[in-house]
Amino acid sequence: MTKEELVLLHKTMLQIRHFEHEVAKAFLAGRIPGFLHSSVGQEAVAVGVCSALREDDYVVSTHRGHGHVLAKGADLKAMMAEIYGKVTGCCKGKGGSMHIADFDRGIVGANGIVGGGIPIANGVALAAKKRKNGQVVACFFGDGASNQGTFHEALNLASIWDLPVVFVAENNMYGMGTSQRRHQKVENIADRAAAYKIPGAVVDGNDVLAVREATLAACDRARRGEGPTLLECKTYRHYGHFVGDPGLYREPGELEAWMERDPLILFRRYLEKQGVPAAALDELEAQVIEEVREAVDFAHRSDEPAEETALEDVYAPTEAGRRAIW
Amino acid sequence: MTKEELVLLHKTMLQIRHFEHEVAKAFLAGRIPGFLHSSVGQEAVAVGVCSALREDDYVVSTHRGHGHVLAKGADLKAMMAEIYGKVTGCCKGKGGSMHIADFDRGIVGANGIVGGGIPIANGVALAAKKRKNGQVVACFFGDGASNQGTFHEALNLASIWDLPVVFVAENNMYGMGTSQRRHQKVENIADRAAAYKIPGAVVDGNDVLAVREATLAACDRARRGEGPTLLECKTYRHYGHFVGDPGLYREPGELEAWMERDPLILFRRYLEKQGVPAAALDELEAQVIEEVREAVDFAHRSDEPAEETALEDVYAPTEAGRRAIW
Amino acid sequence: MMREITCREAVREALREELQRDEDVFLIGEDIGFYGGTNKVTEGLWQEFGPERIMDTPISEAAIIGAALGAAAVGMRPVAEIMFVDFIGVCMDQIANQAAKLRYMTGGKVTLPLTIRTPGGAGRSAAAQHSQSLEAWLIHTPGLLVVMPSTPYDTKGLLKAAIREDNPVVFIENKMLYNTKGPVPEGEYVIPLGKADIKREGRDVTVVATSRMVYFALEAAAQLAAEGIECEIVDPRTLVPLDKEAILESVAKTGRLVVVHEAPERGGFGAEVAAIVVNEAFDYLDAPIQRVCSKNTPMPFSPRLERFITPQVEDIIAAVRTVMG
Amino acid sequence: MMREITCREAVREALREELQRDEDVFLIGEDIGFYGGTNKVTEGLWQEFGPERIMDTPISEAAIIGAALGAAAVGMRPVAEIMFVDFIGVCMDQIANQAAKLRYMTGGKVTLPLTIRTPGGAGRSAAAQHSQSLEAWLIHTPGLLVVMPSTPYDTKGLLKAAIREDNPVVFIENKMLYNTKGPVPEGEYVIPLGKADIKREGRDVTVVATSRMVYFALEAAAQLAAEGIECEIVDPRTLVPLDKEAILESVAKTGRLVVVHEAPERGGFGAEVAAIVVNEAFDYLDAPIQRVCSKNTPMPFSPRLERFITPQVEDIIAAVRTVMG
Ligand SMILES: Cc1ncc(C[n+]2csc(CCOP(=O)(O)OP(=O)(O)O)c2C)c(N)n1
Ligand SMILES: Cc1ncc(C[n+]2csc(CCOP(=O)(O)OP(=O)(O)O)c2C)c(N)n1
Ligand SMILES: [Mg+2]
Ligand SMILES: [Mg+2]
Repeated sequence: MTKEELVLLHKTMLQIRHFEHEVAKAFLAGRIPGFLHSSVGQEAVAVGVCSALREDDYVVSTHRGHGHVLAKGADLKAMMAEIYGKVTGCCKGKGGSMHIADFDRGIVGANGIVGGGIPIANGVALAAKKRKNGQVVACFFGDGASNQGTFHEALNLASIWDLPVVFVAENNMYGMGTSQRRHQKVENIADRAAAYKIPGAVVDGNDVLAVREATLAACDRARRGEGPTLLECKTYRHYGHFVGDPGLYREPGELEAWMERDPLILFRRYLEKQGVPAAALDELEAQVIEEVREAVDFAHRSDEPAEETALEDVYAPTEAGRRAIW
Repeated sequence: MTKEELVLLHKTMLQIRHFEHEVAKAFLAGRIPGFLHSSVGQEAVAVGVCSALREDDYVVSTHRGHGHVLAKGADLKAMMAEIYGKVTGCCKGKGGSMHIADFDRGIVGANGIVGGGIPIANGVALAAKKRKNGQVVACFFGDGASNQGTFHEALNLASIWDLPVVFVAENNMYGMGTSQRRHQKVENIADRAAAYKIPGAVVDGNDVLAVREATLAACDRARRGEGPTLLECKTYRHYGHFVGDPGLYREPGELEAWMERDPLILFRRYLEKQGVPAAALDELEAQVIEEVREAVDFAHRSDEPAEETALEDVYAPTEAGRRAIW
Repeated sequence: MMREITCREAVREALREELQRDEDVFLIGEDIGFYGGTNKVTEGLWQEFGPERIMDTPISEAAIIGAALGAAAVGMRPVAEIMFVDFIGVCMDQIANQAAKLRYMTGGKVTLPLTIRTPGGAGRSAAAQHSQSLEAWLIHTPGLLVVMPSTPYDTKGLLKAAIREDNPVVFIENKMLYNTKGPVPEGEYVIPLGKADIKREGRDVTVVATSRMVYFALEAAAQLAAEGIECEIVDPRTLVPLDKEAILESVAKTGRLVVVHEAPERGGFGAEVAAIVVNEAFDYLDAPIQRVCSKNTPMPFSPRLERFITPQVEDIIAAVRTVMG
Repeated sequence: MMREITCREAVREALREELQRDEDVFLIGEDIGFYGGTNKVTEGLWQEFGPERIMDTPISEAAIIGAALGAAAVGMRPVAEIMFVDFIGVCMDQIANQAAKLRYMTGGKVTLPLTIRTPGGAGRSAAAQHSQSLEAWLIHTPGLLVVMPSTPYDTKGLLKAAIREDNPVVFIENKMLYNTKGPVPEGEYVIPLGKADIKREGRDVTVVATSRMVYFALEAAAQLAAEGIECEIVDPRTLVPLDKEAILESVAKTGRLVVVHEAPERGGFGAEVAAIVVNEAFDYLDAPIQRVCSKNTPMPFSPRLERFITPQVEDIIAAVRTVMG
């Protein structure tokens, strides 16, 4: 990778970080409705995976999906506006934080149902396989989701059909307040790959380059028609389960230890070692902050959707669809 | 085991075999409503497993469950009458072939939903664990069922709670017309035990003693509070998926090869080697045939349930239950 | 004279024609390939179109619906088979929270040309887990279209429309009708979703009946005609969208309504029809609306009990007599 | 004066009392233990009763229901929590094909003293997959009892009854009511399942309202009273069994009916009420029955859209005015 490419990874991680912080702030200030799952601390997974994808590849995301979709190229403003519930949002204010989607950028959608997206990823991959266009689907899900029935059914199907999916288990050590240790006995989610006779790999999810490398390998395999990979990225969320959760279930010292392995700190250190000047990185960050502020501003100033729009988009506007709303 | 005990195993297998044959005959003659999944060829699994259980242990069965419940001690007559849809049936004619249950004998129930019983087995085992009474649950399911989400969720839960369940994967090589090779890549279902960090074992499902030994070991473990085991029994069904299915999807020669390994032939040979006289075994078989005929007769002569009984047993007869039928 | 084919053949013809017509159409389900489907509906299609168009799956319904809907989301036109409607319980999230809502949640960014075919109904002593009629769950799930045809003609034309439709459609066949014959023209035709069909005209009582109950209602009407009572049989054919106009027009004429379906009465589709009519045609109603439905129990195995629980011709006749006063 | 507690506290008190009273009672669900539940309903119970009575599970709803029903089948009295009613989609088979039917399929051999608690409803901009009201699926599933309380008093008394009940009960709380206060006596009491409560008496219009809509209806009634229109608010409290008599009696008095619920109108519980009333109280009805429900869409995220989709006090007022003519 060139230095510019490396810096771009950092920039995307910064975007996610600041996006999430601004969103959390706005939420706590009562400007964002609903509830929020922050991905702060997990940026290296999103960016490592998505940087390994082609533009026409797809991601399937989760309730904790801001990072995934930003890394896949979602428009900052449209996304922020969506989270604010505004008409300018990428889903016209109908989806919100848990349902961001942008098909033009290969973002199939976040999901409010734990494990709900995994079977859908297969379908997108199946279409790619049928069309022989070399597209790959990166399917994110959490450690908690790896105990849902859909995980099992979908990995088995992808396995027997050799579907081009990279199953990214984003293991942030907790499903809500339940630590991985308490919700499954396997040490690694990737150990479950054996149940489908597909490759499983564990990477340091706070090391963006390691995630990227592993994803590239899995994508290569998928594009060669050799089928899916289960890639586990070990990471940690700095916020609680949702913004506002005090995270009382954490072990003492645990958060602090992970903060020291903050993916942004690690990667900045790496970049500096590679000779990227600290000042350039500071400027980059300032630029990102400004960009995110503009998105907040855009969202803030945008209008709420008009009431009647609530009746649109239930059905595609076919003759039957138009009559089905009755 | 004493010779008597060994002969008893054989007797139970013969009961199942002749029960299934009579049931199939009656079905093809139009005397049994609905449809039927025959367990002929799989008797050693049912008998091997159930002979390892205590009387107060439980079995959770499947759509192909006649063998399991007979081996657990279901009454031949009440069961036959149930399959005939008669009021004297163990479920008063409301359940039929796919829904045999007899709680007094630890038979929690067959199930028409593939994989539907697996989570329920956990619940029965959970109660046993809470009551510390040493009871074990043997939970049967097919190779096809091992791709259902419930399999995954239930094995994971049993694993983390160390529930006293023996998960018996009855691998008869097909889920309906789909061979195991086409529905999963793993060679052994038992390979999936690793996904839950529980022991997995593969046994020859046509060898009743091997099944019994493996089950005893799994039960011991369960009773010691060490949790579940995934026990795969490789076997084969002689009939098609249901009675009437010509089984066109079988490989040429496949059925014939398995017929040579018919569990009843194998075990009879073993018994004779152990010095059980052929004549005694012939007599035993004649006796079983007579017993089954009596059951058929009983079922045949029994009455259909009265219409009004259709409204009973929807709810337990509490005040609310009585009013809920409206 | 027009040729007669069965509902099974009607489904198969519709599938074959749409598979030929559009490369994006494919079938996905359990043993629908070489095996031909448990109800033999897809027999021969695997041989004709090959395993890439007729896709056998493991017994994993959530994975089936997910795969179909994911493919639909990027422009394929899958037809998923759920072997029996009873099994939607294991994939209800994929149907109701994913397929039905994905377009809405994304503000219209996704179009889901997805068809889910599945047989329902009692009559074969298949007991509680293989005999249900679950259309009420589906009509209560905004985002889905729901079709429930009765005749081979309707089956073929509506299934072709469903496959060409850009919205998720649940297409509920009836297992007892697979062998039922009826006239179906040789040539291609499509029946638009959302148009009821008057299966018999009559001035005295409107009978709204779905799926197999259309035949029962026709039989009842024939018997009642002998007494001089003329029933008008309205077959909605699609429950969502519902051809309310056709129902209301008929009630405006007859002033009396009987609704017949095989699902249990409580919370069934018949309640919706009654609620619409009492709201929109109140002044036309001359008598209480009667529902003829299955009793509020699971389906028993015994044929005698099954018959007792489910609506019979004589029940329809009795209900019509009641509304005639 | 009687003390006031919230619905959240009412649920917790009912759980605590039943846990104390009966050793066979235990709770099972996701993060209901140390965490106290996502809605903090079970807070403190883990500390009080320990992890064997308050059981945290993985995120595996089918396994949760299966474990609860299996334990119930052998005599335990589990109370399972499904974090939001929207998630019944992933365990609908265990609820509707297993729990609801097991007793029937076995000819009465099994008794299932199982309670499933789950919150429903909109109002928090939780969007399409966290805001539903799915009671219609459940009332259409014979074998289940369905409870939907509104006040803290009803919540506590009915939940205790549900836990003691020998049939599977789905107990649907409303997330917007968790902080709603109301008088609840200190002492022990149980409210039998299947008895409606008249939340306000009135002679002009019967308003049947469920869950949170009871409060909206009361507010509407207060405003309408100023115009001289007296609404009688009937809160069924349990949908199965339904206290039909209470509803019919009220309609016999008022001659007018408005049904209010938060689920989408199409195929909702309101249709069932309308169908019952038009059948059994036809001669008493002086006006078309009106339903005030959510529109037939998934729930949108935007607060303005959510408010527009769901029934509001002014919608109830308008409906009452309509039936008053
Ligand atoms: C089927 C289902 N069950 C429960 C929930 C509630 N819920 C939302 S996120 C979450 C935790 C998910 O944990 P994990 O998969 O590890 O993802 P993470 O939140 O850690 O990113 C839970 C229990 C849900 N949304 N869907
Ligand atoms: C959820 C569900 N899907 C599909 C079916 C239809 N079905 C009944 S048995 C069966 C095959 C089951 O295969 P397996 O688990 O291997 O058991 P076997 O029949 O071989 O004993 C199928 C597909 C069902 N009953 N339930
Ligand atoms: Mg997690
Ligand atoms: Mg099998």
